[in-house]
Amino acid sequence: MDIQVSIQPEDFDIAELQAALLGGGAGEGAVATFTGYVRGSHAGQALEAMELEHYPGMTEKSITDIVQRAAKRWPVMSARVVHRVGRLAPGERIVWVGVASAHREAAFAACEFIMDYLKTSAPFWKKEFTGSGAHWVEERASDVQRRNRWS
Amino acid sequence: MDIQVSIQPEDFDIAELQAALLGGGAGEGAVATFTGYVRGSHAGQALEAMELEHYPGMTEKSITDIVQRAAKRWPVMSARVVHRVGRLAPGERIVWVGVASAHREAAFAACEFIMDYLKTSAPFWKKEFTGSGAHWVEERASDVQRRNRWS
Amino acid sequence: MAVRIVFFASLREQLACSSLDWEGRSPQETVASLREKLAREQFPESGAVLLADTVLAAVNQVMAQPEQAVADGDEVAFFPPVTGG
Amino acid sequence: MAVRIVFFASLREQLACSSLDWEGRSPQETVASLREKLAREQFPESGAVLLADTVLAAVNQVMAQPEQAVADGDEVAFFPPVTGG
Repeated sequence: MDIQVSIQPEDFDIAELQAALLGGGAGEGAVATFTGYVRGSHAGQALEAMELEHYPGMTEKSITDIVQRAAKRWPVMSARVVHRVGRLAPGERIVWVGVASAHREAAFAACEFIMDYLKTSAPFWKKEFTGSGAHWVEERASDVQRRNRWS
Repeated sequence: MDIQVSIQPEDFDIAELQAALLGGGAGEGAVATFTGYVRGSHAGQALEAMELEHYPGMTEKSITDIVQRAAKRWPVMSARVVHRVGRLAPGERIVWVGVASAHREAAFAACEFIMDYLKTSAPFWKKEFTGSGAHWVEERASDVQRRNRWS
Repeated sequence: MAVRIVFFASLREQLACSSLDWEGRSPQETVASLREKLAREQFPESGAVLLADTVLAAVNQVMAQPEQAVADGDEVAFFPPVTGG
Repeated sequence: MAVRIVFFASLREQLACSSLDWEGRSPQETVASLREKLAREQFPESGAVLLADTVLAAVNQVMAQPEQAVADGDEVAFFPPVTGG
């Protein structure tokens, strides 16, 4: 199992990330990916920017742990997670998760599992800037529900 | 809903396909994708090549129909499917499905639904070439089971 | 009635035929009746493969059940289970 | 005992503090007892936010329950529910 986790302010190249998932042995028949973007509005208000804070060290560790748990449940061949921090504008990429496996069932399930736990267990915090000021994003109850369906 | 379906012998650029999914309005917060590759072996035998046959016209129609059904079940903003035909070598891309939505739940579910129906309902046939000759790939019972869980 | 018939994949190979224009005397056919006539009349040697339980059919490029009616000018396809993706 | 304390996001803003080195007299602390002492002694004005039900804690960068023991040299973090992805 090849796991790579990167927390970075810079944007990323999804074609390059996906190519890096494949070992070259042509054993991987399936790659499932997820990309999260900054939406242009929140609760009807236009968003000017978003700021992402994280807990350096713990964030990397907790995501690696989530990916390892996914790899125990499904036959994953490799997985990569990239999550940006710092100030982001609407339309910018925030997160990318890619999972390679022999078959699509494992690739889809592991990718979704990683996203569900990342949303609820990895120490990131979003602050939104709108015309009427800045506010911290609140936890979505539906995210917690989605995570709990795996346990 | 923006739907595009392409059946082609040529390879494709996943970064370009994903960029084309996004309308520029920054309403899409989530993109789920699936890429299928030619595996290097089948039932323990090394694969030399694969040939993909399709039913021109019906294939495009049936995939468009599958995507429209997905868009009725989940709030999908855009979806693209590219499927290659002709002769492919191990490690080459066969299929790409990308779905953009406001939230990840819909993007993941629609992407998986499209793949499950594509596997069992779109008129494609795979022929594998190994050292001991050529044979047509048989339907996987697990693919039919996976499709049936949506109905 | 005139019907355009197409075959794909292993069925195309086994029947050694990609397509044919079929002329029927009866004004009424179904996918099932057409399939039986084709197997018996057009492919007396290899026709058994066309009657296998797993064979699927489409009328005018839409999946069809055995009891579906076939009309003059239709395109009727027969093929094995699909294996794309 | 000496403990490194870190705060994140809204909690960091409300307490106007990113991190502090805390020196305790008691040889035994838990996440819960540490949290109460911090709120009372270090942040007598703004400390209530630290006691909110939703506040999460980590010890040495691993999520921790209130009853978890805190040892000399540990890094203890307090933060609101996470909202990444």
